[in-house]
Amino acid sequence: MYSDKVMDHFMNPRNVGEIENPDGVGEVGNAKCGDIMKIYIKVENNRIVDVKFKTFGCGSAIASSSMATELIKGKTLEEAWELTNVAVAEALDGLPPAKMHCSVLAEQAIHKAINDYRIKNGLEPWEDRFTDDDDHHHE
Amino acid sequence: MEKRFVYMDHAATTYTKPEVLEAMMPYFTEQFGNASSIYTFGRRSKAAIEEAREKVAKALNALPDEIYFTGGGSEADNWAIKGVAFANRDKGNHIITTKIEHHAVLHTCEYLEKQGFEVTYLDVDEYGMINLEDLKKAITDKTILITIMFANNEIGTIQPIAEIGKIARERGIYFHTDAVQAVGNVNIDVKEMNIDLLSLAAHKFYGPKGVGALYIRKGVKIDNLIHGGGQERKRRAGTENLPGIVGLGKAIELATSNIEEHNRKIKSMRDRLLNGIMEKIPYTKLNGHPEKRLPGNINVSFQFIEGESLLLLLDHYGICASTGSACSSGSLDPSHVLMAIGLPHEIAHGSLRLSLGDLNKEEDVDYVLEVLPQIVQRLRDMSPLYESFIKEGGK
Amino acid sequence: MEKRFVYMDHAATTYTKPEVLEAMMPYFTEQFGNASSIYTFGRRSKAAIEEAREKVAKALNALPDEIYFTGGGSEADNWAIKGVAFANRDKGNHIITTKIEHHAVLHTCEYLEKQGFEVTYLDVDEYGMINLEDLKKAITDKTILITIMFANNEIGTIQPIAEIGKIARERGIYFHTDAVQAVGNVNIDVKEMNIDLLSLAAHKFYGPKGVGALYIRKGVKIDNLIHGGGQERKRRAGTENLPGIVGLGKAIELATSNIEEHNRKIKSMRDRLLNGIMEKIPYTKLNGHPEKRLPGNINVSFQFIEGESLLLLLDHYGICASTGSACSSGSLDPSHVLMAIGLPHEIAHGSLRLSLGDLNKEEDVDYVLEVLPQIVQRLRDMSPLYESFIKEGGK
Ligand SMILES: Cc1ncc(COP(=O)(O)O)c(C=O)c1O
Ligand SMILES: Cc1ncc(COP(=O)(O)O)c(C=O)c1O
Ligand code: FES
Ligand code: FES
Repeated sequence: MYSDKVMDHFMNPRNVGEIENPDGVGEVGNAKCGDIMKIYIKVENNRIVDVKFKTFGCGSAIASSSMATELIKGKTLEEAWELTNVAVAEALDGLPPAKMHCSVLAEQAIHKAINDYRIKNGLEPWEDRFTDDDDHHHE
Repeated sequence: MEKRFVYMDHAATTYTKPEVLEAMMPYFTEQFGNASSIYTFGRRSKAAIEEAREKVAKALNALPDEIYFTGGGSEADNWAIKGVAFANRDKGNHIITTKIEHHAVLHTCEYLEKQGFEVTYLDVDEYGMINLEDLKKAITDKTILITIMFANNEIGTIQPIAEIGKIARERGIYFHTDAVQAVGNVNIDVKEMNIDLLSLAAHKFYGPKGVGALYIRKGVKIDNLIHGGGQERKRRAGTENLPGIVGLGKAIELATSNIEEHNRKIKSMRDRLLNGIMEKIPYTKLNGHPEKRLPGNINVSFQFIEGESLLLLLDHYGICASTGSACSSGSLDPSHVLMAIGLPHEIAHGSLRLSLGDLNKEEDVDYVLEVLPQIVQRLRDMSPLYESFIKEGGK
Repeated sequence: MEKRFVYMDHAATTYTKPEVLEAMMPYFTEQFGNASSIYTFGRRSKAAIEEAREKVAKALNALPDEIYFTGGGSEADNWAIKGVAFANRDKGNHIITTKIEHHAVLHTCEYLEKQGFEVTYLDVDEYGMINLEDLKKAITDKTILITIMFANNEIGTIQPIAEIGKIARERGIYFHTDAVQAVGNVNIDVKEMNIDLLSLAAHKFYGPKGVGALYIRKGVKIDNLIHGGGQERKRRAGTENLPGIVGLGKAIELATSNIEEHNRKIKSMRDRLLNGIMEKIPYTKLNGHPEKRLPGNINVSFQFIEGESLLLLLDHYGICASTGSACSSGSLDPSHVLMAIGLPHEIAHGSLRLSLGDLNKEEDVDYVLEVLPQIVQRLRDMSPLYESFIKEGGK
């Protein structure tokens, strides 16, 4: 069902936890549909110097959070914004079709955290490619 | 702590017991003759099938002539419901069932709705029990069939079958019960309970997969589901699954010969496990009826976590279990059973079913009691819901 | 002459080959996990099923995703025909089949007639062959399905399947073939032959009873027959018959890996037996096509005698065989197949089917050639028909 990479990131998730006084926080999903992802970022000189997550969800959701946080760590905000859910899934050696939406959460949570940072710093939020009702459709 | 293999998913399927497999073995390569053939070699196969039929009849207090072998529990459910519906259409088009049936019943009913039948799906209470008054009220003069499961596969709740049977019989309405989870766990007497049709599947009571049976009371009007040859007294076509049927017979004999003793053993392990879980893991809820439940069934919801990830971690520790979480089903919603007993989505998501059976030992209980609390805590530590809950001072 | 056990009823059912049974064994008591479960132990079962699916696909030149496991050949036939009929009712209500189909097809078609469908039952010639021009003429703009068997179970006649497939495809009509007797005896290529649906049953090619498969070409519109759980990609509900499916996979691999060699061997025994019978027993007629027939099939009619008594005497000598006599079927009429090829009742009554297969040795042929003529003579000596025939000077 899951690739070895997914299982590795599920069993040994990277960057689990919270950041005290984060520069940005993004939370997406809702408990009703079974998946919630929360991402905290620390930003210095437009660069993500630290990132942590908490996730309520399936193996794929947890692995996606872990992989996504790994992929944006050390990146500029612009680079992090470009990370797509497909790239997260690919980095995990693929996800089952019915589980692709879990990776969407990761992309959205990052976007939300970045926009949270931008708003806090008086900047225009960037436009997310997903609308709100997209955020938890299961296949 | 040494890693074990702990199978606690007996409600999904059981292993075929060695005694059962042994009984089946001669019928593959040696005594393989077609039971419909008239030569001695075929008649011996026939005799083996009839012996199995008698065993099934005895287990249910039915007549051998009222037992029909099928390709499994789902086929038996489909046959019972569609067969009665189509054969009695002239009498009415209304069927009563519950919201917590297995999909083999629910999806069959939904299919019949498309064919012009009307179906009432009875609500259940928080324990998964139907209300007999609701049932009576649902009956109309168009009602031709009541189909209510004996015991639920997810939460283990056992329905008041004899009372339902009485209501149905008094009103001249056919009563079918899906007893796939009940056989071997509950005493069943189709006569006393006024059951007209009953489905069962061998692989839930230590028999082989791919074989089941439908009990059809003498006189019940029912159409065939599988048309063709004259097997099963012209009611279910297809060359008989000889080893499977022999295995079913042997398995039901073993499973029903000693229900009390078996249940005592399973129940005592189950209760120790359940009590341990409730004690060691806070924010946990038992789903299903506290007493009227299958002896091996545990269904609990752990707040703040999701079931699929829980199963994956349990699997890592060698524990086989099941969940009603949506994330595991591939559909948008969690189990319809957990919804029907009124669980909020997020609680249903954190559900875990452990179903104990003959493969379990006391050591398995110890092991799960050691592993499970750690795993739940580990997932809670990752959960944003738990985080906010704690921040808000534990509610 | 020493008494032997001679099994010449392979068309009724075959034994499960030891290699096949061996492949199945781990899946009863050891690797018994539910294939739909997400834990490793379940996923291993799933993998075994998918491996079997690939083997079936390979044997037919289909895609694995086009193979659906069922509870046998009859279920596959019922599903194919009812499923296509109901799903395509908006396009038309006409079905074309033949008069010599197995009852699993015929009785399903008759059932559909009661549901408002119209069925054309094509005639066959004296060899049991359909006429392609008849088929073309029978097609109307309401025709949604052509269902014609690959090879006949009684007389062994093999139909021009590729030609039928071409006609159906050109007209956009679904083509189902009941290949229950053909698999392992004939090369099958569903793509090349333009077959849209194909039924098979493991117990006809040395696999276990109670398991079969339906090939459904990608894109074919078909309703479910057994509703319920999401197994078989949501098309056939029911906990998968894991050992059965593994056995089917192994059996089809063995049966199709060496069809030419296998057929040569079976056919040479069959031909020696048939020639011996024709030589030794006068007033005997071969039924079915002289060349286009299954390699192991012999169907002959002995004038002046009746088939059931013939079978009983053969049984006395340890020989398992079959007949199309009415006396054997428990119905008033002899086999519909023998009627369709134009046999008079009294000739049909004296029919004998010997179907050879992997259990047979050359010694079996010798034995039958020794026993059969005596038995036939014995019955003829008892027959008033034979008496008058002889009195009238042998015609
Ligand atoms: C041509 C044909 N079709 C269908 C069937 C039905 O298969 P089963 O008896 O396995 O259901 C048989 C065998 O009995 C057969 O010979
Ligand atoms: C209550 C109930 N009914 C029906 C079924 C269907 O049985 P099977 O999967 O053997 O077809 C099951 C098990 O899957 C069940 O638990
Ligand atoms: S979080 Fe529900 S499927 Fe991934
Ligand atoms: S002669 Fe007895 S059944 Fe035909």
